[in-house]
Amino acid sequence: MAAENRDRAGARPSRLLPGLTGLLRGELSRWLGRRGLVHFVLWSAFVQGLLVWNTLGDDTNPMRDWRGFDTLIHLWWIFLPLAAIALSQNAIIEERHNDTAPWVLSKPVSRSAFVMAKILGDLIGLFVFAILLQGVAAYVWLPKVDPAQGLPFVRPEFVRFVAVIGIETLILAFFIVLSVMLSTVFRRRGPVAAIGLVLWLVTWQAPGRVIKDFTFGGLITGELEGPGFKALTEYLVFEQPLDPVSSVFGTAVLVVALTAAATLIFRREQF
Amino acid sequence: MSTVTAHIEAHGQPAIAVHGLRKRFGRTDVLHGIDLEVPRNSVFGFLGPNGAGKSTTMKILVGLLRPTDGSAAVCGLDTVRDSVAVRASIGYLPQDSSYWRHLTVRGVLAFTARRYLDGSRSDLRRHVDDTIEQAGLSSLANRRVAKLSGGERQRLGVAQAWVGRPEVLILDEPSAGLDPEGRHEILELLDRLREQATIFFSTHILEDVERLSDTIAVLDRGRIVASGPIDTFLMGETGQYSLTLNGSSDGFLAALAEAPWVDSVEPTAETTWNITVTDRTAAEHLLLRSVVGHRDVQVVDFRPARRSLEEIYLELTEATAQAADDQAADEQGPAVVE
Amino acid sequence: MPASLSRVQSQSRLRGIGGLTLAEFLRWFPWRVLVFAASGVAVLVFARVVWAAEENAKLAPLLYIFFSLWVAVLVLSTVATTQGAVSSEIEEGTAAWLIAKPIGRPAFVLSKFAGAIPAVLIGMVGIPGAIARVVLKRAADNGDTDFTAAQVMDVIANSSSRDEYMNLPSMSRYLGLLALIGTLMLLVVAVMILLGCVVRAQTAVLGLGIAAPVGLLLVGQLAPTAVAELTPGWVLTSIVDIISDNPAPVLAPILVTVVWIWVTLAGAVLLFSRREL
Amino acid sequence: MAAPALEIHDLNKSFGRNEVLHSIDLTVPQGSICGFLGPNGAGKSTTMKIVMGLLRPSGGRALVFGRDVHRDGVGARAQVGYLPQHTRFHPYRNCREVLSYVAHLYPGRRPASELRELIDEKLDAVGLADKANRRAGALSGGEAQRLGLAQALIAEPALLILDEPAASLDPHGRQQVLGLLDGLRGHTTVFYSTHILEDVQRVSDIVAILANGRVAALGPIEDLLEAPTGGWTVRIAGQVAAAREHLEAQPWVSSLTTRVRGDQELWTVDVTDDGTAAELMLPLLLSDESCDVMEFHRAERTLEDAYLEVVEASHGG
Repeated sequence: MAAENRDRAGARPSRLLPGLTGLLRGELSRWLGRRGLVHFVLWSAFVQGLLVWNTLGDDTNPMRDWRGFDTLIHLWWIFLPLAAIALSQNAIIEERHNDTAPWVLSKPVSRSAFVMAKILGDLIGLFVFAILLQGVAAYVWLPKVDPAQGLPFVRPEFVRFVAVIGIETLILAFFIVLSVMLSTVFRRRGPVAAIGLVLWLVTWQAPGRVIKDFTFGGLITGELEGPGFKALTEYLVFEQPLDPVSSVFGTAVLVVALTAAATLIFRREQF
Repeated sequence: MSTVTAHIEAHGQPAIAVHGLRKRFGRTDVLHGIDLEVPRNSVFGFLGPNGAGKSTTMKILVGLLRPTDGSAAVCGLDTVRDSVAVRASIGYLPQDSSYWRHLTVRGVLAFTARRYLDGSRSDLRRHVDDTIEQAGLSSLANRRVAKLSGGERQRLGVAQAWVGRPEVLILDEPSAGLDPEGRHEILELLDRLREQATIFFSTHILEDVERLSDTIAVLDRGRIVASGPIDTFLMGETGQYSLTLNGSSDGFLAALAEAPWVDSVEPTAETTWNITVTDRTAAEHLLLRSVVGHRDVQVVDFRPARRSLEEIYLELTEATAQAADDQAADEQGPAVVE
Repeated sequence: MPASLSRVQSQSRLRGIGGLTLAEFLRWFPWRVLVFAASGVAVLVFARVVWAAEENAKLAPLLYIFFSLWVAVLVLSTVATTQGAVSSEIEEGTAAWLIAKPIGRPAFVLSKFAGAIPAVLIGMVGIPGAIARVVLKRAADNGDTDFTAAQVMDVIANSSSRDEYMNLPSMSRYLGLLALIGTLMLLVVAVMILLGCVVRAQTAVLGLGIAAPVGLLLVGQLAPTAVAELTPGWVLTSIVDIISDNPAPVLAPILVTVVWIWVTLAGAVLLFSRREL
Repeated sequence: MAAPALEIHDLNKSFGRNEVLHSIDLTVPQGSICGFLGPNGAGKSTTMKIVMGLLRPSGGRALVFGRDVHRDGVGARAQVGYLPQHTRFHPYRNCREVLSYVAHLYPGRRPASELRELIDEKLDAVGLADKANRRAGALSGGEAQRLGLAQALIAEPALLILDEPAASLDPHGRQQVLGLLDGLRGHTTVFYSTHILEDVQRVSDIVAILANGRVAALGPIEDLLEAPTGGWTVRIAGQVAAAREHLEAQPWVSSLTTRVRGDQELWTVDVTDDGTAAELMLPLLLSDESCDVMEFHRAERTLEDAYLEVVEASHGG
């Protein structure tokens, strides 16, 4: 056993983010249990349920103005950030409150790996249950039904659909990373959730060119009143070019910057 | 003389009376109907292995958990029906105590005191300051709870249990995690309180129990396996004493062996003898006096041959563990046949 | 125990509610209240920026943008702030500390609500509401850039709009609007307290907390009127109607919601008194 | 030859203006069991946390098998199993899952079957075999402590750093843990803190005493226990007040401390002249017919006495 000990002691941890695989494995195992089941049921109910209701609804349906894939984009925009905030605000704060953070960090794992595992765990879980499963299901069934009123839905180009899924994932990533970053700054859940939620609200009516052209604000906002997710809807449903493309890059840059900030701040924390 | 009966006669109801108390979490039985009586103004040590149900019992007494069956009463009041009144006469220290982190030590105590006591603002403030000083917290009075170390927090824990001047103190491991100095301080503090309150405390440090308690009970796997005044545990039924002498002692020992209250005198080492007596009261009064009467001998060491509480404790809990295993084996037997 | 002190005698299940309420109140004052008041003003500024960007001369859109956004911000940030009111006290063990004292369990739950009332009414709704009144009035008066004390008094005292097509609500209507918003916020606080007594996981407390007002909105809009008017969704409908310059009742929806608040709190009290700590 | 398991040089730590550690030096050779003692707040946990990379040192450095814990934290921690003072685990995992989770955080892969065996072995070693599937959130304090020990052992590290491994354990559990540590002697270095001095006396090779942020004593345990104390212990029952006054009045009695034990009193009598005390004290007490002496002997020196002396001396210095 002594010899074995020495062997294992000699095994160098990987250079990049040591411990990430183990930590991520732990995060993802939560999604395989009850949490995954709850999310599967809730997302199916909310997204598919509202899609069905909207599609088959008649004149009294207040959401009758929305079209099929337009609705999908709208529902994603409403629920993805909310879920991301509700879930990720807790990710680090929970470990801090339960005193499990210092315990995990006393293992041969880097602090950055700890933060990245939180981000990736929530991102992968929500991507699978909220975006991928729901998107694919809608992609398959929506074009096959006759709505109660209006024209039948046309199946969008596959590439465009994949691109939209990518962009939704990016927006999801933004809210996850934002919440994680805020939770490295604040000790309490209140401010973390509040700032994320207010930001989400405000982007509904994003003013100013900078916000419109260089953040996802440009992709999801439209007119002041009524649903108007112009850019993404026009791109997906009406096959217009994506405008502005800079919004996508801007959001990606924000995600990277917030991730960097989160890891840097967390690296300085003492337990 | 039974101090327990004397106390009950003198003070009416016992401080704590528990009858047939059961507690079940899901499918696990944690307490299998325990009976317990804590006389007033006694210091009662509550022992038992981890997971035996000590904390559960205490939490039921302070109304944090509901009993599944049976009843518990504090100062004659039922812990479920008269929960608020019961808690008004209890000061409780939980195992992992936590307080509002934004309060200072004085803040916690002032808030707690006002839950129990009425009086003018200045009287209450003076009372809180007294308690702070008694608990040795003077230098920490304005420190925030979040910044206290484990030992300081524990002292605050005892102080907040005592600040309402309750009749009964229920302390779940009051000396856990304390350094030897801190433990001494807490034990001394409790020792001073014994005149004014009934103290019911659990611990794993048997030395503390030996130092402090009058009465003990041992809980194991949800059953009381032993209870009674601590002396009967430590001395056993027959009195045995160990005596070490200096000088020529043969003549004296021969005389001693003849005394009517002496059963036997046996050497255990070169100058040490083990003396078994039949009448402890007589021995306590006469044994040493009979030595001092002899000019040639000098007592170097005299003490009752007590067993350590640890020995007794381990025996008790091991015996029940064995019984439980046997029982489990019995229960499995028929199941296999079926 | 010094002779000058006596034991508290009450054995009521509300014993201790005074001290607990004061402690709750001090959690809100002053910092949280200031942050809420400041965020109300920030929403106002934001709404004006959006309004200006749209080059819209009418006041109606400003009213609509500000109030819809403000109510949403208030609801969500209150949900975020109060998510731990009960649940984190249970999680951290401070609830066990309190309940081991001679404090009635109902007192613990109700103090959470009572302590929040002044903060909600003054800090969340009152102060930003008053400031908004001044700013909206200025927007309605179109063009004045500086304030005088006399002007502010005039705005507060004078209830009618001078500009016919801007439709700033009359003072009484405006106060009614604020009362509706205040009632809604108190309901949110009560619901969060209830959730804290039921749900263990923090994520679920927040998630359900967010879902509850969204559900209310849907009920208010989709359910048949007769049903909707039995729910707190009526308050939301009234708020929307007032800021859209439609006639709407004020008192009735508030009364209905107050009943719901009591039902919610009663549920919380009941659940918490059965909770093992 | 090999680097010491743990080496601490001139380590400082301040929190704001509060200096917790004043340049600590400490070396724990490979294969030894070192008990780390000191009052609450002396800086024991702080020292351990710095070694585990949870706190940044204000000055100086710490090395684990020659690896700097600050510069190569991950490399250093890969050699260490650590039990924090207040162990809490993710409440949603059961014992087995907690151990598997921790095992995967260490470098080096094990086949699944081998890992399962290892987990069973460790659960058994700490006495949790029958609670393997219980959720960590439902463990009692002592059980959590055992799981904490198992997770520190799971990667079979060359150095164990344990912050109060026996706190909140019952006497059985403490014996079990001490037996476990004893069994590691030789191939695993153990550095552990505790307040239960008896335990240290039973299993340590070396003792380090930290007081006021300084190492007040370091060395083999026997060295600490040498000097005798000068007092006597008397347990007395009956009407004792007069006897006490009488004794206190004697010129050879320097101090008398009293502790009440039920209807008896326990005195510690410090004397200036031991011979006179041995000769005169007992006859003097017994001359009073209204009280009985239940116990009479020299006060014994324990590690506790030695410890208290060292700590007090450091307060004075």
